[in-house]
Amino acid sequence: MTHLLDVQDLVVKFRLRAGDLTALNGINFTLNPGERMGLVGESGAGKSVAGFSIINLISKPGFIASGRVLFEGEEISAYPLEQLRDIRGNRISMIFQDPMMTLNPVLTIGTQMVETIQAHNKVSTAHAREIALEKLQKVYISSPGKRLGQYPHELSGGMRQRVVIAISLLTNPSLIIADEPTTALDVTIQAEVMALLLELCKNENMGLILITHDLGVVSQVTEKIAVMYAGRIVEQGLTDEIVTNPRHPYTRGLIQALPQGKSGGRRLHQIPGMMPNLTSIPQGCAFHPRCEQAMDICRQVAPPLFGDSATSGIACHLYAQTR
Amino acid sequence: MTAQTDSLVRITNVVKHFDISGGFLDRISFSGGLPTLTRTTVKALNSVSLDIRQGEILSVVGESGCGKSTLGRTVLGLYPPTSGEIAFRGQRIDNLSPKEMLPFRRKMQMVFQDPYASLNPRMTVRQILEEPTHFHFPDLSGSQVQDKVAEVMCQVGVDPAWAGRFPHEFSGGQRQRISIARALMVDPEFIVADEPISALDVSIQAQILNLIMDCQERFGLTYMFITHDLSVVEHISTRVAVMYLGTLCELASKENLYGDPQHPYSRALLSAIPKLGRKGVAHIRLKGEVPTPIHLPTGCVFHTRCPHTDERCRREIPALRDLPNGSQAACHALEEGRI
Amino acid sequence: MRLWKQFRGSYFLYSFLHDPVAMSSFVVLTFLTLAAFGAPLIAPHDPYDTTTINIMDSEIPPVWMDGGDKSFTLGTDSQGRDMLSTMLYGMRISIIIGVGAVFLQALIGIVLGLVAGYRGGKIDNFLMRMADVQLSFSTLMVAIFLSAIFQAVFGVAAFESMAVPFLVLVIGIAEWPQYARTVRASVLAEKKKEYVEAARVMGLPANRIMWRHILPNTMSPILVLSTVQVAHAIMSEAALSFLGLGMPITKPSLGSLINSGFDFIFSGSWWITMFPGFLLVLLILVINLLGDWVQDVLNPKLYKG
Amino acid sequence: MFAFIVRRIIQAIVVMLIISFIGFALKQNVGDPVRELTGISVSAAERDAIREKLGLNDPFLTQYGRFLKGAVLEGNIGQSFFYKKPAMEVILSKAPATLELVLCCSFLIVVLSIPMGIYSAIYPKRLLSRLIMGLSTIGVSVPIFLIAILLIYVFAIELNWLPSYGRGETVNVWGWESGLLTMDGLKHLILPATALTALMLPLFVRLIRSEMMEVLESEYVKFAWAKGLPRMRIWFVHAFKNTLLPVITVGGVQLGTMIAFTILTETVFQWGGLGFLFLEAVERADTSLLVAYLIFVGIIFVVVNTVVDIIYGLVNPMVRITGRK
Repeated sequence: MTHLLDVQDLVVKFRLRAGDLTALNGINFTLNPGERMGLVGESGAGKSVAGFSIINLISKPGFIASGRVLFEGEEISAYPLEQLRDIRGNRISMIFQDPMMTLNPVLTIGTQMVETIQAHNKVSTAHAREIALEKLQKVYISSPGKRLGQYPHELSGGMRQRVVIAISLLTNPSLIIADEPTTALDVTIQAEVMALLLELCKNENMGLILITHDLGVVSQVTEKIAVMYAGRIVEQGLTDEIVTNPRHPYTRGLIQALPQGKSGGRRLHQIPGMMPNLTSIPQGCAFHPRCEQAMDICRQVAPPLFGDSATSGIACHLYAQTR
Repeated sequence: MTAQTDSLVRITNVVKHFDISGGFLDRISFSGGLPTLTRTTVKALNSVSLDIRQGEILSVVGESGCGKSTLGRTVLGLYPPTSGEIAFRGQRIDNLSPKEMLPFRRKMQMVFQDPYASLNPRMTVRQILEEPTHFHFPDLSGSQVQDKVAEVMCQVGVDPAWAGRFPHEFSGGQRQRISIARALMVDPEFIVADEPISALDVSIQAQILNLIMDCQERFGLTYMFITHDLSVVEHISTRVAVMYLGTLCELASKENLYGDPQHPYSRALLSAIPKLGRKGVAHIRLKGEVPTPIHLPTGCVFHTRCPHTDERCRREIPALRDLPNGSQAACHALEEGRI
Repeated sequence: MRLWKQFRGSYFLYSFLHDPVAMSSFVVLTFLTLAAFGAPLIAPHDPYDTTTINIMDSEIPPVWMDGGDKSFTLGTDSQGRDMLSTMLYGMRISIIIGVGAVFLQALIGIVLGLVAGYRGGKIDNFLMRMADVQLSFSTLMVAIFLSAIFQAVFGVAAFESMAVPFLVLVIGIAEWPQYARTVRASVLAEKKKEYVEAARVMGLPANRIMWRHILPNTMSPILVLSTVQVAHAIMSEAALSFLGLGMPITKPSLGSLINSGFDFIFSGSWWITMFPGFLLVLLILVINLLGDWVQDVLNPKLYKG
Repeated sequence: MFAFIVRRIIQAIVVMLIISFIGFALKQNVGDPVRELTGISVSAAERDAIREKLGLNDPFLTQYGRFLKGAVLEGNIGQSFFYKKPAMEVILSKAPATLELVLCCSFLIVVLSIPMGIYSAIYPKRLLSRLIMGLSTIGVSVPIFLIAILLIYVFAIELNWLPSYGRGETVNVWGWESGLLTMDGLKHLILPATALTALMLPLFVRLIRSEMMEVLESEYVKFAWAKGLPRMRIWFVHAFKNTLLPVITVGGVQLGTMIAFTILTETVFQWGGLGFLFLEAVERADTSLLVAYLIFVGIIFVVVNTVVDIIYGLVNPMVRITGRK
């Protein structure tokens, strides 16, 4: 079976005056059709860069230095812009973080939806509006007919994010990449948007890559997780396994640092220090200065992903033997 | 634990409205073809009453725009309340002149959300920390102040050797420590912490939360902890106040709120917390959108979204009432036993 | 010492040393400034000393042309003054007026902008409305009007004898809104930041917050604006002098030199206009290039619209 | 939107009041209205009589009220001392020359700056963009009178292709002296228009470029790429429409600068327009004419700025719907 998405040894660099900066240092993962995956990490871990590099939309001066992205068997990382256009917004849709900034303030919702359909399909404007209307209903927007003529600033944040989701559905893509889709929203709206996304992915059998720093959200929505740290994937596997039994010291620290219901009043477990800057990534395992179990080898050799199966793996020398 | 029931800060019927109508010309509008002058006011706080007890961590939670930050700033006198009273240890402070207020400034401090904006980028850490001390303790000698700076920096976990550096040389977590140090420099009794960890990464959040709790233990501080993060609230608070659209919905001990939330809004809010390991999203769906604080709904502010609304809710503003389980909530349906 | 060390390690210096345009502009500007202020020492003639000027020497072309004279490298103007010396002295006047006017603008603009931004309300409305009206007339128009009024009120003779302070005043008054708006905009932005609230929670007095906390943080946009404004003020002075509303021909700035030469361009004496013109453009260009670089480095959001 | 327009118009009226007040104060303090009427050869006693008759001894505000009434009802701002005609009449007879110059330049600027600005924003690293930016940096640094002199030197004196001064042949169309309809008039227009355009163009090119580059970095443009839209649509619909908003505002303000620069252009080219008239009035201390010029230019600015604000409101849905900026 071909994977929906197969990312192989992807390296992304940023070209700066002082030299190239490695933002993504060889990541690998696969996604099957209809599968939902979470890309988790703290800010600066490279999770957003990973998401955007899939459709080759990294902000300048970033570029894909090496590695391949295969989408439904096609090597889309090698596509020129015109061919990519057929992928972007058509077969792979994206949802951005801040719905206040994502929609163009001077164009109506209708225009922004119709243009997306017409960029990929030869349909009349009237027909395109019908499709837009249908998708707006799918994301439970009240009086969708009226919304088509409105401008983004007339809608609330939650509503805008639902419009963005509706836009991402317009061309029936087989993969949605959602970059922190609920971070800018309030808790109750967050839950609504997340529930909507989950429902749509299940109903339409769409793949989902959910990029977020919130382990709680990921654990509710996804089937598998990749945890990122300083431009690498440090642990990946099934969501249930990682949440209940995290093995990489970083993942473990991250989960224990979360305030949980029953921990009330006690000190939280804390990981000392902070994530290194991309300009000064330590030698060996990037996490070793903060790791309580660091060994000599950690300071010299960057651990590869030790995996016990095709879908799970841990980049930590502690697990070198379990192979 | 009798000390716990002493009220340190008492907020009584505080109302805060902001006039955003602008200049004379901006107020002109046309209704039915006739020019009229209209005022636009944001009703940020609508008669909020609250006691903060000595030694507790009172969390104020709610979604953006619910007035929680305004409440914190009004308590500290950054905004004068439109009406209502604020008292510190029984003495009214909302009507004091800046000069009369000075002794209270020392007792009440604040920690801010954005560690990048809360430290003056043109001052070194030493200057940032010395300024309040010089200002409030003019009698201290230069070396005494320096000793104090070093001491407080140690307490918050920043190396005093770095005092000569500028804020931009520190990471977000360290800046938040410095921000806390600045508040501690004047030996306060009460600290308003406005979303102090929401701009930080998860692993750093835990460090700062621990520091906040350590400080409480060590200095016997009282906190008003403003946040939207409900898991953090459950972790650190003694009592929790839930706000919606400038109104206090429910005031309860942490155990009561998380174990047995009463107000329909609290229930919806708590059901929406993403929990580790809970599959799927099973939250109470609220209908509609949050109304703007410019055009408040009549009666109970929550009635446009509440599943238990009836005629009385649309008409009459509910008061905060004691409930059988010891919590307080402002809800007609609860009072009438409809839910 | 510490400041120096900090400067040496700073991004500011780094980017300067890695930008050939900025460096060469800086070198040229330094050279021009030194030449202008060292004019009494290095200029071959003294254009203000009427006894050394011979009207018979007028309109001598530069030395490499037919009829050139070795003692007047760049030729002479219509009154027989040495072009090179007159230009150096003229540039000195241009720079003095330019910098002086910017100081005045900055002083008025920063104070008013700071007060308007921090206090808000009616003062703010009034000041900004005034600035708007003045700006919609364009600063040059206001300057022209002001000098015309000054000349009418004080008489041409008095104006000419006091031309330098008058021009500083005219250009200073004409352009204060630029500063006021920039400062106000950045004060409004800074005021919202939490360090200002922190200072208020500490109970610090408003004046101290305004001057000690907010003002230092508006320095980047002020610095960027100032470089642009010096170029602008020099250009305004030249324009006024060109119109005969600025420096008199007896004590010419670059602008009045160009003006005096313009009448002779039809008779072929192009150098009286072109040399000071070239010098003026060079001076403004290097300041503008430095301004562009400063803006790139500091990258503040200047007030728009 | 209606309220927005009404607000802008009230604001415009207030601004005009301020300008007229300044103009009147000037007239009172700088000029001598008696001289304007009679010339110098009148005895002191007769002057006093005239002063009394004209109400010049009334309180300042009463006089201002009378001035305002005359100005609004009859367009009467005073008598030009030199031309012995109502000042407004003199101004209006010279206005077409200046307005034609300004309109031609505005047209050229719009037509040239938009493609140049967009191009250099989209391809900032290409040679042509660098050339455009380099030239515009130099352009900002050259004073307009130098451009004008250079043009005259090259095209009129050395090459002798184009006339160096005056408006040439004009045609009277319903009271409007137009130089646009004759070959000779157009020839005369080329150099002044080029000089003025060369001055303003770099400002607009730089402005459009920097605004456009900022918009191209925005999230919504990134989202447009992620939607797979054709690049022409992203550049010209998504990005340019947002670039337009600040450019419109600045454009309105820059019109004032352009009119100020006509004073310099007209002086160099002896273009018989308002700017030329204004300088003459300064030399002759013709106060009424100066005040008339101030008020006329004031009216132009206020009208243009109000129209620009309203256009801004129409383009920007935020204003159109909420009526607030």
